[in-house]
Amino acid sequence: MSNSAVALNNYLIVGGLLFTLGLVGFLSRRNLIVMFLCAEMMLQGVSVTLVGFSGYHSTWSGQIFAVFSLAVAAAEAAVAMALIVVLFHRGDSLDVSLWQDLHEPDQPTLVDEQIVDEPVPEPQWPHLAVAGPLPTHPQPLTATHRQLDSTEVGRG
Amino acid sequence: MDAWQVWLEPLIKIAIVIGALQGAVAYLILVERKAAAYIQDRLGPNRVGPWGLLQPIADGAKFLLKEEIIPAGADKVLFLLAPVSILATATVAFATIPFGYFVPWPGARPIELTIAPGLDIGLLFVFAVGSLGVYGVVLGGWASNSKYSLLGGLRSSAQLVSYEIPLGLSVIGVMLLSGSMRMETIMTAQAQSGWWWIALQPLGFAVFMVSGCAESARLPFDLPECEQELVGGYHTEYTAMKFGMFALAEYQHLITVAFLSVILYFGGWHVWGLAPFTEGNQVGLIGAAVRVAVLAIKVLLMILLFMWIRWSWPRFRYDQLMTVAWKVMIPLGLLNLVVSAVAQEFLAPNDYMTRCVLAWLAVGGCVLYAALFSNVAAPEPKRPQASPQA
Amino acid sequence: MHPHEILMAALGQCLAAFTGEMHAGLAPLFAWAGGAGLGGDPGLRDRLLGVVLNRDVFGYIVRTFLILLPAGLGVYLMLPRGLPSKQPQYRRVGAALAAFSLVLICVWPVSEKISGGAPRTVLWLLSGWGGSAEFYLLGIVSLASAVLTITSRNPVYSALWFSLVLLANAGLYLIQHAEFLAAATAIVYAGAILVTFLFVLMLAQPQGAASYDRVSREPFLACLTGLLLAGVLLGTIHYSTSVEAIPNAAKQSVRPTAALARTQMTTARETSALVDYAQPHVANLGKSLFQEHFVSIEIVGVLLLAAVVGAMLIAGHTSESPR
Amino acid sequence: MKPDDRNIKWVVEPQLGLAGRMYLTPFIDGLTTTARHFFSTVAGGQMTRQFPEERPEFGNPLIYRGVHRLNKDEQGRVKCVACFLCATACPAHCIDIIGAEAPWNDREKYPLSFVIDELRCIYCGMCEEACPVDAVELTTLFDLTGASREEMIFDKEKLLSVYDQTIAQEPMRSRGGSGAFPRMPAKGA
Repeated sequence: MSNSAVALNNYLIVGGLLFTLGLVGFLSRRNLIVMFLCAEMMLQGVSVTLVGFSGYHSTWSGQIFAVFSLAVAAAEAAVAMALIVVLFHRGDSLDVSLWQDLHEPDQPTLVDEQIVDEPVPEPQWPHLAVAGPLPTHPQPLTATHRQLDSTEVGRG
Repeated sequence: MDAWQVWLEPLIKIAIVIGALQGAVAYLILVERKAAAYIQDRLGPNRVGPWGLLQPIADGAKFLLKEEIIPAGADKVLFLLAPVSILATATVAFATIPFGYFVPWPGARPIELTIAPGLDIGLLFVFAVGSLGVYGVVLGGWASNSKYSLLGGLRSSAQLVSYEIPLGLSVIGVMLLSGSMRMETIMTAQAQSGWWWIALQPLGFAVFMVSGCAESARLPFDLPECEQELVGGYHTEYTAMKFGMFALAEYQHLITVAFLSVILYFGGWHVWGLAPFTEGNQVGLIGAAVRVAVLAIKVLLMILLFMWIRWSWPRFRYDQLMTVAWKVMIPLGLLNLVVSAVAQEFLAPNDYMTRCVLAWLAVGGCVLYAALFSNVAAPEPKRPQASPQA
Repeated sequence: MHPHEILMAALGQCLAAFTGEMHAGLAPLFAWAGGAGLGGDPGLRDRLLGVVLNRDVFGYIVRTFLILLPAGLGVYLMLPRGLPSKQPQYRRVGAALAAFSLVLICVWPVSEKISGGAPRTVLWLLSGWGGSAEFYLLGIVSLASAVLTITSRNPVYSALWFSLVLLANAGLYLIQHAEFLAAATAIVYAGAILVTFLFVLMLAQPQGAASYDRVSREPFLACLTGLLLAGVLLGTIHYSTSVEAIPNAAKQSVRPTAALARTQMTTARETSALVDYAQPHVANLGKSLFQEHFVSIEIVGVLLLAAVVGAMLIAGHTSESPR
Repeated sequence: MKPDDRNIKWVVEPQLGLAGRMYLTPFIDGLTTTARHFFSTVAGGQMTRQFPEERPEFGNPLIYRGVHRLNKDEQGRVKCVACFLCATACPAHCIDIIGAEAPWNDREKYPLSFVIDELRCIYCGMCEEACPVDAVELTTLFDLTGASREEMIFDKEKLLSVYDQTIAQEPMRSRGGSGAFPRMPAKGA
């Protein structure tokens, strides 16, 4: 096995694994944008393979193919983005299973599993800074207007 | 090559470039503050050291010593990653900025004053790295868990992505003229022809300057962080050195744009009359020093121009910003590209005079067209129904 | 046959292949164990052993399956499955399994017959570590961030990990002297497409993870599909690029080096297009692009125009659409 | 708002010329303006006031609202009669008064403690307006600094010392001059 063949082998392996991972993600994830990213990852796997072949054959063809696939990916991204924006506006959600009534009539419907709600942590509201400590009174008094104020204004 | 040449030499270059860059940024901030002060009839920083010369050190110490705050609800990882990423991309862009190479003594191996010499896509590399700088802005805006930051990040990502297109279009003319994307080759081409490309690419230069201003978010285009609307934009929530990193990156972007405009349009290290020192590929120590000095002076002048612009002009409104990008700058860039390509195809390679005339004719045509048909800047003034004084 | 039995059989085959390659002495034992799952059919067992020991394409695929099995399991464990709260131990175990699989891919030794005596691995640039360190680094970064892309619960993190995939791939392109492609990937993909998607993501989901990001559709079946695909792909790649597996007649068609390719195997037209790394790269790429693929360029231009117009048409109606 | 109101001055937007519509003349105008200022400043022309060295001049110190002071009467006693009008008028609730039986004959009460939180104060001058005896006044001291919040809470002694500091430059703004509160008939008298 020669150097270039091994290099090709390596690129094919990485490309194939990227393609596979993209496939797994596309099949399993439900977020439209993540699904799109996974599709792009499959394209990346193909690009890696093409570049590997380009280096192996010492020609430009592989790279040029990859450039074209890049351009196609850009076009795809533009259309996919537009579609995702429209779908988001219609459903107020990026969940792809909202649109499963587009499937063929004999296909089973995906029933959502019971998702356990994650406990949402209490929001931490900022504390207002204290404007200044109360002055020390020369003698204790029963009730001054300041004490009344402090209940009203929430000072201290 | 020896091991030290492989590893040590780039490390030394990297250290020199980063050190020089940080120092330059620190003192450019002082220069900008002084310039702004003079423009506004003030004196500027003058308390720390003579003429305020130690002010950058004091500022740096302040950046380091201030309290680090991570806002509640912020995504900590991304919040910390954002300034690092923006500073890293801003710094990496300098890897291909060339300072020429020289022979330290006769017979020695020439030393290239570039971190990554011989990258064939030099210019494209700068753009690629620059386009990654958007991540810092977007992440900083999103991770801060603040509306102002989010709005700033969104604005800025739209702005940076939009202005990348005219920026890329504007330099294609230069690439065509020089026949390369390597910055060394571009400078050599200008030195050999005796023309600076500003004369042949006035339209491209105009588009480049505007887009460069927008890419580095300088004042006519500093929508991402405009204080009046967004407090501080994407770095509203950042404090201490994290904010300092954003500031550093901003200035490094400015320096990058200045370097690029000098290299692409103002002949790089070429000056008429200094040719004996800088001629040829391999120069001695003096030649290298002259080259670096000329380049540095030109870049400094360019940065001063940017500062002058910053304190002279008001900010664009957001729709004006987008209008300028998509309806003005991209068509102008395309026109420049077409004119350059046609000239390159049909003219003799050394017929620079005709190219120059063509290019300026194109500018004149644009001015004429804009003067006759432009209504971008002149909306119908809104008046109340009843006439004021009848 | 019951799916359970198929699984047992497959596991047995994997074990058999695993051991058959490395420890031929133990192979019958495991093959028998595998065969036992099928009811102790000696004929089947022999056929399995034959498959394993003959190292035909099926044997390669089976061995590849074995290498990839932890990865598949790991990805399954790492995928969001609607577990009650953050359960990092699943993700950690999954990540460990996937990493183990990655390590296996990197260091799993090829038998000496195939490699020609030198200690070599499945994924190994034969020039040695000096030339391959960058590849290893970038490839591992690429694959690991790909796994994290598809398993992150927060889509923003998914997008960021995908940007890392892109950058690592750009590095891989650089190793193969595809400089323009590397820069174009960084500019177009990472700089524009991904940022735009981050933009939409941040507008649509400013809170980060939503409920549908915490569950997957059929993660097990998806991982099984991926495992099958990857196993077949990698096994075939491995088989077809190993010299031993290629018959003598076909061996001639393998072009060992670029130099040999230049002298022997190329037509005149290909020779003109061969890559000479001493020449300016981008200029030649452009020449090739605009001379030999000119029509394709035009078509891509039209495609991009159509995409832009279509995108504007589609997205332009959002304000009027009923919500 | 009526469009034909005499007091409204309608500004007609200047019509931009050809170059103006292309932002050219505004940009060049801006650049020349800033350049002119730059060079005139470098040449030592008009400059902003160099604050710590040069103090600002107040056009009318009587209407400037800076740090408070507590005025004294001719006998050097605090003028305040602890009527709480200023504390009531204060929109920022920054005045804290503790009144006590006056040891003097000309009034019933005097402030045992009179505290103004200068950080909380918004310097609106309502206390000055409200004071019936012109005891509390706002001076022209504007550069108030301190190292702690406690330092910025002015008590009676501090407010009186502000009076001592500023009385030379700023005479009392009181209309009558003596400023004595008209004596109430004594209890039981």
